[in-house]
Amino acid sequence: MTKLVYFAWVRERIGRPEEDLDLPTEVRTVADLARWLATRGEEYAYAFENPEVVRAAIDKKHVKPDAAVAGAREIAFFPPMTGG
Amino acid sequence: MTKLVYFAWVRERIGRPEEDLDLPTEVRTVADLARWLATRGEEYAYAFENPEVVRAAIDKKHVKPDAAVAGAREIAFFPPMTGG
Amino acid sequence: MTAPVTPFVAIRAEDFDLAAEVARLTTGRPDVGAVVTFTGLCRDEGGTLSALELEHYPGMAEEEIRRVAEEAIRRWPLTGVTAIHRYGKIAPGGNIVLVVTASAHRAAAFAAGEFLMDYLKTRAPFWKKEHRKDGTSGDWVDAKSADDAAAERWAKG
Amino acid sequence: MTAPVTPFVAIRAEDFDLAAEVARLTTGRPDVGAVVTFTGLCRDEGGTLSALELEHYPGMAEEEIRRVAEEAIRRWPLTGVTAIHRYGKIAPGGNIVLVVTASAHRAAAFAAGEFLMDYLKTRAPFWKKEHRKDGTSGDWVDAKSADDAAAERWAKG
Repeated sequence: MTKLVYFAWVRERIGRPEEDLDLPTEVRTVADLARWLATRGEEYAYAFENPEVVRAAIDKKHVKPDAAVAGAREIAFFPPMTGG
Repeated sequence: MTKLVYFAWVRERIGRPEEDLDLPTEVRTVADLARWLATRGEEYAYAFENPEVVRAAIDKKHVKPDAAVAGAREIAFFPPMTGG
Repeated sequence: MTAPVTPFVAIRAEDFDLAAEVARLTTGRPDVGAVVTFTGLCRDEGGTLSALELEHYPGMAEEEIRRVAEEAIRRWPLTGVTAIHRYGKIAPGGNIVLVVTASAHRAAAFAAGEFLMDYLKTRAPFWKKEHRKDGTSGDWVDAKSADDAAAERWAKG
Repeated sequence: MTAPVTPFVAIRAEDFDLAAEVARLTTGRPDVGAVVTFTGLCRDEGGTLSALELEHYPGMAEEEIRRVAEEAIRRWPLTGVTAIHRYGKIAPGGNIVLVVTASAHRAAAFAAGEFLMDYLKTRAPFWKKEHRKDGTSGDWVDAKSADDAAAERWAKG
């Protein structure tokens, strides 16, 4: 099981802040994971309709779409940040 | 009569903060004035021993050595500034 | 000669006290010659905004800001760094973020302060949602490409 | 749309209150999104300095700083500018100078703050004399060519 967490409009579109999921073995990268999530229902498809704008973090560190998900405890998806 | 004011080590070397002087007619620029002052005694010669480092202001505005002294009410000489 | 500098980083709902945060970096430190502070405040957007709501990624927000602060300490000869970022609902005029940088000299304090803010804007996991005076619960604030460009200025060759 | 911005400039012996000066530019101004402050303090130079004595050219000091502040207002979209420079004897740890810049956005506030300090260093008629702990009444602080170079960065082509 891998913990997935969502923030801001990604969270609002998916409709939950977090969930634990078993990732299929063919999901190797963050980009694979986003594509797979988008097939899980309308709310996910909506969240990832422009996958290039969604950012990701693995275990609280920013990662690129080609980052491997193997060994990840917590994977986060969120929009571009607007703090500061 | 023109009011001359001195600051920092220019003031210390000359030994007074200000004085009123009649400037000779051949003193046309700030550089002329510095050269003329330097002939007025050892203390002035010391203050202007490196005339290129002494800065000047006319009526409280920075000026270059070639600025005309005609019409000046107050001419100031001082070292490079070290405020801030 | 000098003790290692540890950044003070806080992610919290409570407001900060500018004077107290400057004193934290200057009291008993006569080697400090320059202190730069940046305060980011909630604007009312021409009177249309009733509040900004700041969401953050707990844990990561602090870790990320700490990483950026430590990078600033590596790049510039700082004597101290503070970064405080608030979350929750903030009304117009309210404080959002504070960065304080202290150094012997002003150039390092200014550069590090600007660096911290540029990186914080693009890397710290915070998101702003607008609440409007007309009652509509507004949009999420869009990230600005200008902010990405500002952060990229600091990227090393 | 916006009222003209008048800089607040003071040349005085008394200390300043950082929080009060920031409040001067932010209270009742929900269009302000960014405030940068620069505080310059007296360093003790490794424990050798007992005080700095700041001499200034009365009248010209204020006029010159006001000119620089007005130039900053012309160059950047500022909502407020404050510059306070102290004179007289200042002990290590004491405040010497404060610059506060406020704007809707951070880039203007940072740039204007740095511009003001760079120009203040090279154009404001102040001179620092060192008083040393060993009783020797020290030297006048030398102007730094680095400060001239910093000010020249802002010169327009």
